[in-house]
Amino acid sequence: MMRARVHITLKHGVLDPQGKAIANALAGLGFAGVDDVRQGKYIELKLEETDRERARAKVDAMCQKLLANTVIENYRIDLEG
Amino acid sequence: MMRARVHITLKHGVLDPQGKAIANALAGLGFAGVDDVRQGKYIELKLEETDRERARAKVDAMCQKLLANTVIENYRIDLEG
Amino acid sequence: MMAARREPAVDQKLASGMGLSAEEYARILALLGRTPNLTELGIFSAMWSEHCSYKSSKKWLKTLPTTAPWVICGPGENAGVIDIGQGWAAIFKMESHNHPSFIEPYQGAATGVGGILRDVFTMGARPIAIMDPLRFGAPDHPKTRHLVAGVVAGIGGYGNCIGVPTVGGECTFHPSYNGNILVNAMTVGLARADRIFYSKAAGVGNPVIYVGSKTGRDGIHGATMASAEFDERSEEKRPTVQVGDPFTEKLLLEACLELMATDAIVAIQDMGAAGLTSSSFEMASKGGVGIEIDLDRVPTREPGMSAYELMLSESQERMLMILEAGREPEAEAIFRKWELDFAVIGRITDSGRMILRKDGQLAADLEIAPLVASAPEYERPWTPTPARAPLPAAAVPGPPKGMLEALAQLLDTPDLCSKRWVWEQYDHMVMADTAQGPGGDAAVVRIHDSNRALAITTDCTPRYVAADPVMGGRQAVAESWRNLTAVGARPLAITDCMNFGNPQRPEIMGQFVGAIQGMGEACRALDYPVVSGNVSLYNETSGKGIQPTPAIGGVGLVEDLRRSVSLAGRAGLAIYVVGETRGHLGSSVYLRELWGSEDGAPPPVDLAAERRHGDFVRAQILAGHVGACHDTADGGLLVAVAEMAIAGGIGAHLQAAPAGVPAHAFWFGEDQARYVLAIAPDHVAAVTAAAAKANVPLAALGRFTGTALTLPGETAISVAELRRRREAWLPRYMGQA
Amino acid sequence: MKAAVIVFPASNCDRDIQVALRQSMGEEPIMVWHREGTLPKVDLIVLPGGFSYGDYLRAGAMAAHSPIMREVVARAGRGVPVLGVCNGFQILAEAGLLPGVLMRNATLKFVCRDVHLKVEAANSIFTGGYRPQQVLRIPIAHADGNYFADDRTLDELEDEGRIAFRYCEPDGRISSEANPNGAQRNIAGIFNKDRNVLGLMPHPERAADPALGNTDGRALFDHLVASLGP
Ligand SMILES: Nc1ncnc2c1ncn2[C@@H]1O[C@H](COP(=O)(O)OP(=O)(O)O)[C@@H](O)[C@H]1O
Ligand SMILES: [Mg+2]
Repeated sequence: MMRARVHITLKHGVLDPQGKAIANALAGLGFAGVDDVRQGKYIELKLEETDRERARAKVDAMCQKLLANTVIENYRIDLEG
Repeated sequence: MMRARVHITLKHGVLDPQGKAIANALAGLGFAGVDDVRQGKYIELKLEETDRERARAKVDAMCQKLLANTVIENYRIDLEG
Repeated sequence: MMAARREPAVDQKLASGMGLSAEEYARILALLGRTPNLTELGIFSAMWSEHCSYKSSKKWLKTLPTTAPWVICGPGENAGVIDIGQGWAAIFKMESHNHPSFIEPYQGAATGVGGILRDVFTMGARPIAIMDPLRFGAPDHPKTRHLVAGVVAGIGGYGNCIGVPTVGGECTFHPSYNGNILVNAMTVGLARADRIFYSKAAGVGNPVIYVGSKTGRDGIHGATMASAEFDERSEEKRPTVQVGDPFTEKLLLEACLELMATDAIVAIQDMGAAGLTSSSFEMASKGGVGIEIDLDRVPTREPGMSAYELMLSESQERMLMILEAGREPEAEAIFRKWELDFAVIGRITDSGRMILRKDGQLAADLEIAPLVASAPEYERPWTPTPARAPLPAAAVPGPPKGMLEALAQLLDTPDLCSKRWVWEQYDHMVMADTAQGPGGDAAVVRIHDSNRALAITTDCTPRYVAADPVMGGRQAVAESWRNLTAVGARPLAITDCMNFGNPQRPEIMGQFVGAIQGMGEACRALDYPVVSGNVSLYNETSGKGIQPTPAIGGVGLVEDLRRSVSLAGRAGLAIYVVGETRGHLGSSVYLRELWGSEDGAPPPVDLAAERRHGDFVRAQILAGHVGACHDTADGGLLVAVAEMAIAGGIGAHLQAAPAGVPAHAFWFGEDQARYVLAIAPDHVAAVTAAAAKANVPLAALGRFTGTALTLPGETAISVAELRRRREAWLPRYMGQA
Repeated sequence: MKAAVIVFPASNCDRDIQVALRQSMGEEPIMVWHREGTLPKVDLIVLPGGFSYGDYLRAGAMAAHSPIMREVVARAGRGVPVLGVCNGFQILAEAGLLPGVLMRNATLKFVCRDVHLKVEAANSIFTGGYRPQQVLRIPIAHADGNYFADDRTLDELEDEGRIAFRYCEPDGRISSEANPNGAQRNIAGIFNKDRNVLGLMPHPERAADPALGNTDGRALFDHLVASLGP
């Protein structure tokens, strides 16, 4: 068993409406000096796999095929276990 | 300037429709042996703050007030810089 | 800080990378008497692009009828405007977002909706309805499912959030769209007829105002602008996909309407394709004035944007306005209240020139009128589409297991199945004026606070257009007119979205020319002018074009909502068909779905008959003689009756097909100019007499009764079963059943 | 009676609620911009549907912190009736006026259609116009209507009769097929402890006009007006 953690973030330069709205809301709540808010996704999953290389290849394929929208998003995979 | 990374995840025991849908979709795509998929949020922001303690307290307050709904979500804060 | 930027040298190679031909580049050099700088070249390439200049299509578009006593503003503005009485105007337009939606279905479709909404509210209208004609590739193509899911979610994601109901559209499948789906979107809005806003700039000294979202590097293309050379810091290849922000658009909509209630605005135009370039040039050119812009004042999302990038960015949710000088503070207060950017970026001059400054330096200096006037206009060679032989009904076999089983089978196919899976993802009721939402012939949306309504429909039968562009063009217009008529509306005008392949191929250009000809004929015969539209060419991959698809968006007026009807059959009503049924099976759905053939000439469209039959049907509806009405289209009579039965939850007893027409041709033939009427017994005599007097063919088919569809000599099929079959295909295909 | 409708930046059912209230009240409700710090003296506060802040982050999360919400919370505490429809329900939950949260629909898709609702508690100022166990047909239109609370809270809601509406079959049966969004125990609407706050996902204001063919929502507004006086 291996645990994979995937971070999916918008590519540089892509508009992030959610991040923008959060930044405004934080300012409205009186949090000053907050900048550059970006919202992404964080996905955790367990894999029946013991080989690190194979596990990474598998999760990479999942990202390419489903988890990330590679036209506008980047992803990062961390493995553990 | 400090960079904060916030992970917001559903509490244990809260059903995660997004995670479940991803698990089903992965199975449908032929990825076998995937288990326990959970989807959370990942928020990055910059803070005009040099003191680590103060920065953490500030981001913690943001999470409590806005970023997370503590009825169903946990959060984790990582600071850098 | 800012990375040093080397702008590439301007030459013909660079121009061709931006889509300008050698001849066009030479024309630019001649016009300027010098070599343009990069920003200027970018402006030319945008303004002279197919998208902005209509260089391949203009000659033919000009032949369409665009006037009628009720037309307030025809093509040439952001949207068309018609007078609908009582001081109100309807403003509408349709547009394509085909290519972006293929690359990124969710965002492509969402920003398509955002763009067409802006075209309508920039003229002062509150949008009241969205329609979305969609064409996807073959269901078994590996990309199709993903595209359907993303496009539908994207349209809903934008329309639902902004709170404009999506009340109808189309969704069909054909392999010709495998590599080029069509995502068209139409918006209809309402404004007071004396409060329409135009894009003609005026008033030397008046300020040029930028409002909405900040500008980023969204959608900046041009092959040679490759990031490596142009922006050395960025490792990633910049996505050309734009992300929509419906929340900001909602704010922009409300802020614009609030400002429009004053008289501070001289001219306004959304920033759509080619952003600041096309909006500023179009506004200046319409007003015959000059504009000076200080690009350093444009609100930006990213540091270090160049003049080129600022002028060509396609960031969403932005508008350009000319205000009366001195009105800036009150306008600014409104936009600040809605938490939007507001910047005075320039002013109107009498120089006739576009002067752009950046970092204190001159970034472009172009004379506006010649740039617009000498935009290329091509008369592309074209060859007419060869006529197909008609296919006699006798040459098409009957269904192996009877009519009713064939019906059930047809209802369970991609094109004829219920599209509920799509429209349940759209808020089609928000604004609480939707009298008839998706699922009927035309949507009926009440004019708020009145008992009048607009009827709205979008239509096109691409297989007919492919088989015979002239007939297909006629049919698309006629079908939309019929759909409006079927709810009791008076059809008033259309918008269109001309989706075709590569116009540089004579056979594709021939399709375009033929379709325009047919559309024009139908518009003239039906008093149904074109008031706005859009052209989308080059819809093809590896030399294979899509089925030519001139999508038509029709708008009509329901004078009294209580007189409007739906297609839902009711117990006890007699079923009649208006129009002649010869049993035309060429290019029919029956032929394709049961026998796998797309052969044969499409059904002829007799425009005089269309007019006569439609006017008759409308008069009968308005007289209160009609309980339900449905036009017949794909799948023919039996499908139409079944749809009425399913909608009303009522069975129908049908009589045998008349002698002289093979039964399957009678029930599944796609002859045009027909409607199915459900008539209460005590109105039958009046309707029959009126039909005879108007020289309109009218024939009895049976009666709505019981719980099943019956035909003499066949096993009855329950309406519940028909509904189950009709609802099955899409959820099953999308993996939800 | 006086009513206030709170308008958030991307409320989009504010006019719909306004029309329904006007129809039942015979006069205009007061439309209050969310940035206002004060609220006029009113007998009823309504939070309409929409996408208050684009529903970014979580539906209703940002709106719950709008300046006006402090005042809404205070008034609710003093017993003023507060009605939240759809996004309004989400905001009430995020603001802590109602327990639980509204998560993404189990199908992950936005859904707009008529559903059937069972009136589980007709003993409130909002639902008193209905018979107990009456079945209504009312439209829904949301992407985040999947009601979640922990079991203890759910039991408490049941025990205290604070479940106002449940999704049901046309004949009133509570089934998972009738549940359009995965809400726990088919919950479509709940009260606060004092029963002066109601949040519900379905849109009664879209079912209040005979010209649109459905008036099952009308009694909710009529009864509020009857109870809160002329
Ligand atoms: N096929 C067409 N039929 C009629 N009018 C058209 C057609 N295509 C474009 N137009 C008109 O040409 C003008 C420019 O269209 P377009 O560039 O698509 O508008 P926008 O700049 O608002 O996106 C509009 O007024 C539009 O209505
Ligand atoms: Mg426009």
